[in-house]
Amino acid sequence: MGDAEARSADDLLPEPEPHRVLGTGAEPEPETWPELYRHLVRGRRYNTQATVLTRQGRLAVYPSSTGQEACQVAAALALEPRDWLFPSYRDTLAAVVRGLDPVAALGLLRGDWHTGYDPRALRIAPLCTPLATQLPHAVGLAHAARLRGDDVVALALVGDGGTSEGDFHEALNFAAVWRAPVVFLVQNNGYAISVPLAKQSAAPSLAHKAVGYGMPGRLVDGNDAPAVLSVLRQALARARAGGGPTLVEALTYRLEAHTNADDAGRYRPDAEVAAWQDRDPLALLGAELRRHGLLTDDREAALRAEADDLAATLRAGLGTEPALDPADLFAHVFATPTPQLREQARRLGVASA
Amino acid sequence: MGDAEARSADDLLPEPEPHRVLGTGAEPEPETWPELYRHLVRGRRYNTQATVLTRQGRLAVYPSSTGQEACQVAAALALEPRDWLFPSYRDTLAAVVRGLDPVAALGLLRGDWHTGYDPRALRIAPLCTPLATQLPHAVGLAHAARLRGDDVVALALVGDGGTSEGDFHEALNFAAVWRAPVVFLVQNNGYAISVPLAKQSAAPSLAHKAVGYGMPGRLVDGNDAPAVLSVLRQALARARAGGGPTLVEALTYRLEAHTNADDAGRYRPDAEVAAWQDRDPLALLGAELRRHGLLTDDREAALRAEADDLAATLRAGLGTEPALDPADLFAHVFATPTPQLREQARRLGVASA
Amino acid sequence: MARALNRALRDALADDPSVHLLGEDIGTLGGVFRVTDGLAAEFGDERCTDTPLAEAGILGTATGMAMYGLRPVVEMQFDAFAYPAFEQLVSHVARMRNRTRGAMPLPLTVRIPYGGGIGGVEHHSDSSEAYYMATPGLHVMTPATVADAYGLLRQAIASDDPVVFLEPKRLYWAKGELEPDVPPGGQAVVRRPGTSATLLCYGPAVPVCLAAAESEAARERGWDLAVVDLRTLVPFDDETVCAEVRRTGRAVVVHEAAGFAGPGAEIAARVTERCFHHLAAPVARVTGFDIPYPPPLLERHHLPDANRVLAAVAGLQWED
Amino acid sequence: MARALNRALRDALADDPSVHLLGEDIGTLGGVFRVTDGLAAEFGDERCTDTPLAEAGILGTATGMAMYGLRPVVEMQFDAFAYPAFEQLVSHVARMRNRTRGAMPLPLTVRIPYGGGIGGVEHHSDSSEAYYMATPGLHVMTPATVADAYGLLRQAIASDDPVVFLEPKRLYWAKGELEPDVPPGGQAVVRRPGTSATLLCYGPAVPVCLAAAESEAARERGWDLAVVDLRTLVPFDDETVCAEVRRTGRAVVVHEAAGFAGPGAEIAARVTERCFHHLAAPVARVTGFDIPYPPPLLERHHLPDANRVLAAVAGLQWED
Ligand SMILES: Cc1ncc(C[n+]2csc(CCOP(=O)(O)OP(=O)(O)O)c2C)c(N)n1
Ligand SMILES: Cc1ncc(C[n+]2csc(CCOP(=O)(O)OP(=O)(O)O)c2C)c(N)n1
Ligand SMILES: [Mg+2]
Ligand SMILES: [Mg+2]
Repeated sequence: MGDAEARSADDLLPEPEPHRVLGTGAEPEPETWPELYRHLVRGRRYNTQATVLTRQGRLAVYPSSTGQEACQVAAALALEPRDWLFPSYRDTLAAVVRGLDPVAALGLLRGDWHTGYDPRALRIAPLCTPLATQLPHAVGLAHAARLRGDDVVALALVGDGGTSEGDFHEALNFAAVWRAPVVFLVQNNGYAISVPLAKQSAAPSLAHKAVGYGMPGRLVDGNDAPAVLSVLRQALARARAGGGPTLVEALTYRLEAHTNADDAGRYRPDAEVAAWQDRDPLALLGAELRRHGLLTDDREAALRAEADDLAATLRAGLGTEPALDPADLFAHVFATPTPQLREQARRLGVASA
Repeated sequence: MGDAEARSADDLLPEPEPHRVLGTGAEPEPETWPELYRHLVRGRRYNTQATVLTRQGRLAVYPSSTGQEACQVAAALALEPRDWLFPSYRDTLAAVVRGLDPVAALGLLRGDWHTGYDPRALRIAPLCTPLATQLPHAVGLAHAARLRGDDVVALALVGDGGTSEGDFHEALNFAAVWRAPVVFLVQNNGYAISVPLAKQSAAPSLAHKAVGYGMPGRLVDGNDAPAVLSVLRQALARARAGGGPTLVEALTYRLEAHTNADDAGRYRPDAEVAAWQDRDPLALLGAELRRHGLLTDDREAALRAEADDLAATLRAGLGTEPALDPADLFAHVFATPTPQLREQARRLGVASA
Repeated sequence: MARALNRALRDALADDPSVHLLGEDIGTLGGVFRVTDGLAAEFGDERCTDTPLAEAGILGTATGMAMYGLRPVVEMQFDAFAYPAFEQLVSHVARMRNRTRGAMPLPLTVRIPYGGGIGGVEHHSDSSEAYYMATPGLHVMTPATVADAYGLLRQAIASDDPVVFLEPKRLYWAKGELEPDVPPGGQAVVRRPGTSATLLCYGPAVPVCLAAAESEAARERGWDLAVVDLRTLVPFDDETVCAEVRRTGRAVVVHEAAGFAGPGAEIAARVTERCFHHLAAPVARVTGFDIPYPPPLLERHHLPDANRVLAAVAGLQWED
Repeated sequence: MARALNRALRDALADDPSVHLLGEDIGTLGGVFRVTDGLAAEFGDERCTDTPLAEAGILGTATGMAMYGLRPVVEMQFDAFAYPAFEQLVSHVARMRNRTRGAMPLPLTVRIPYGGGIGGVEHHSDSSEAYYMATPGLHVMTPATVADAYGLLRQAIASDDPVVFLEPKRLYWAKGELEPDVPPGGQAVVRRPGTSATLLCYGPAVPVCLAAAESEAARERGWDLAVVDLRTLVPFDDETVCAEVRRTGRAVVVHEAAGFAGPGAEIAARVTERCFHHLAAPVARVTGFDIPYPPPLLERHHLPDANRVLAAVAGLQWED
């Protein structure tokens, strides 16, 4: 716009049908598909275990990504170690797949700290609760990296509901104007808590929003892990090469309730859930792997065992009360505690922050 | 989306070239074009006079719409009396063309009240300073009217810079989801104060943003008054008929500085201004009217005289100090003044609010 | 209390066709706290509307609806999720009447579940009342009893001015009697008379103060503590509050919000201005600390409890 | 003062390559108050960037830049136009360090021209400091002199914590000397010693208080008024302030912001808590009224002036 490079809408519009790999006759990739599957199995187990732990009061709450594991896993695996992941509150799993300690990843939801892990260690921004607010952070970080000359791309996750927030708009616009190396992945699971997509947007697809920012929109089957991985890798490569941001919409479904505190039966029919259960990302990839001889019963059993180990780690890590110190209230509010905070800590009878 | 009616992007994308009427050989409309021209002439005079009054200290500030009169006039004339206009801080003229007293319209900019006129009298929302914040108001009002069963459409004005705000996004999304009878007119004058469009958006056009909400986008030559009027009338008719909102982008130019306090020479070349002066909306329509014998020298002189009368009214109305009463500080903060406000008024030594 | 609020909304919808509810998940789901349970079913989607997920959009469109003459009641899902709507609230909702010389009043209620004590994770437990108190043009109400939940919410919806209606989350499950009539907003109520010192509180701190006043420890010390429930932070009931403080000569303000520049600052300052020579000791403040609201496992150390209230009472220079 | 701020930004950009300026119209135009004049030309668009027009986007992307290790300095064009960024400020900027156990500090400065007295139309004259003071995790600074404009802004940018840096609009044209060293933030400064009563103020109210203290009227009454410039609202310098108030036994807080739940409430409350028995009269407040900031032609009646300050001093119960 006023810019010789301005692309026409045709180049920016998403594909009419979601991109798919599984079931299309595409050649399997032995380097990636089994690894994807491994993480899907572990991821499902992680989700299930975490939900069980909420029932035991070990977690304050758990927003499960059961059913969305293909997006979670692909998002984590698509990135290079030097890249950055910006997860939302539902994306604990993506952080774990990226390498975050499975127990440390649950600080927020356990309730002993507001995340607490070091974002710089693995380049995972804090799990973000206020919807869409993490998107401008991703843009700013990616922009900063580019200003510094670093080969770093940011991938930011957001839900379908989150696309309605002003921050979504502002982030995408900044990204496009700055040509920041950032990719936005909308996990469209059809609901924002109880609110269905039809009450959230009247657009042909959420990926169509890309056009209004001058970036390409991509639509992908979010339960097809190889498809999500490949679309994200393309978008990340594009960003890395200086091509600017991409908006990717992945169509998926949250098989569990919004969180353990939610009653999904109030707002969606069982039949709908059942239909999506038939498109379980684990089953889809598992079947294809088996068809190509890349998954055997033994391998499956080994993966389940590995996943059980992960679950046991979770149980063990969360089985004991976390070490709590009221002095922590006053820690890290500022670089140096103010006289007022020191006084308050004293009043509470705890060591000064 | 999930909606049988969801339209494809093709139906929503704006025309590739801005819609034009003047110079296309279109038949003149004797009912409307001369009236448009009359208001253009009056409007230009209004703008010029108001700017002069800032120099004399009679107005605190005046953001002139000189050069954008075609949009201002068409916006006002496209509406039925029962409809609502939502102007931004630059759209005093549109309010005046709609019938607001030319002096009362300047309350905000004169500085004796924060607008002060009764919005319900002529269905003109208060001139809105925080950018894009008036857009959700227009959506809500249009939605309310529809809920009440009233045949009322709202037209909301915003600048190119304003489209970057989150409120723009949220308003358009609500409008589309609710199918509210509202039309958004972006007066794209190429700058947000000093910031050119290329730093504001990388989209093929601002009208392309419509697609992402599932509403049609229209692109129009904003200096071609009949074109703006016709595009707006179509969009308003569509909204009135239950077809939902439309986003209209009008390409225009602010010939003066941002306000009298601004120095436009700092950020745009004279040649650019001169090029747009050649596309002056008054000259464009005037020439076409003359070509068709719809404008004579006598008529032109009569119009100028009428415009001078308007200017004289302004000078007279703003020539005297406005009646000011410190007690007004406490007026209309609440329906009934709180005890605290009564006490404060007393302390200031003024009659209780 | 959630049920009383539900009832208030139901009755308001039934009594006045211009009342419309807007919010996230308030329709089919009935709200995450079930305050709007059943209302969409009874009054339809257009009276109780699930909006897109955008708080500025919700408050902004509600403002437009109020400009047309409706009486919107907006639900913000949690305190911290009202912040995206801050500009609409401060720059428009609070100013529309003033801006238009009274021609366009803005009868709009913003319901905000606020405060902690329910084990909420980050951003789910803020006490944001200081922001609203500091914004001229807004009424700020917050009930502490079931009766007030019903009564004040009805008053808020009936008000021709915008009201920020703060619902103490941890009292949602509190029980009590509905009463048809409660004192009007702007009036504080003495929940417990007392002669030794006056506890000034509102919302979630009221039960805490009552517990302190009724405690064994208070009795042992011989303290007969008055408890004043402010009910409405704007406008503030100077009369009742000052009368009570003058009576006892000692006062403690209690709230969950951070102390620094919190609501208690204003309360302490204005009470002192008005009752200076009746005070045996400076007005004390028992508040949340000046920190981001802590994670759920630590919140009990942050929240004022009866012990901290009593410690503050003990500090009121009784030796003089 | 605008020039001192410009100089501070220039020197910060020159000294530290991680400093980046972001805002609306701060590049080519040099800002609507010309505070960034010439900086884009000298340091390039990438160090002094004209952003799209979206305040949450500006502060949100700046937050991301700070997360990567840069030191962004954001300009909000006017006080009221910082409100769209409120959620980013409160929910992220103020909490990032805390959230990450100190692993991710957020060295970010938000410059906000604030206050009235310049004939600004609606939304151009808000005094919004109460909002920022009530948000734990933010430092809040506001200079009243040219030297502090330079010195405090340099300190703000060098701080490893986020700073809301409030620039008094009507002092932009004030003249004074640059000084290389000013006292650190968090420290109040006695601008005028005095023995009769202490005026506590900051930003635009400092010249007002000095004028009151130096006035004929004060001299006639025999008042020797101390003037304390707070300079930093968070953290608050209890020590200096209380020492001064104890010395005189009488205090008046002066600011432009609305009084109710305004900054003066906290100041009066904490001074009273700490100096109660030294006070001959309650701490008085001279503030803007509890109204939306008035239109320019009425603002002079709203803004505290020397007369109102002196009237408050007169009310400090001298008869006792
Ligand atoms: C700004 C903000 N508003 C409201 C909420 C409360 N909330 C938490 S999750 C949620 C729904 C999110 O839906 P979506 O974006 O589709 O993500 P999903 O939960 O489906 O992963 C809501 C409304 C919030 N976290 N942040
Ligand atoms: C929320 C908000 N941010 C910033 C401003 C300050 N401001 C006033 S006008 C303006 C530029 C507006 O540009 P545009 O939307 O293109 O409208 P135009 O002035 O060109 O008519 C800015 C930044 C404002 N009024 N509101
Ligand atoms: Mg969703
Ligand atoms: Mg413009």
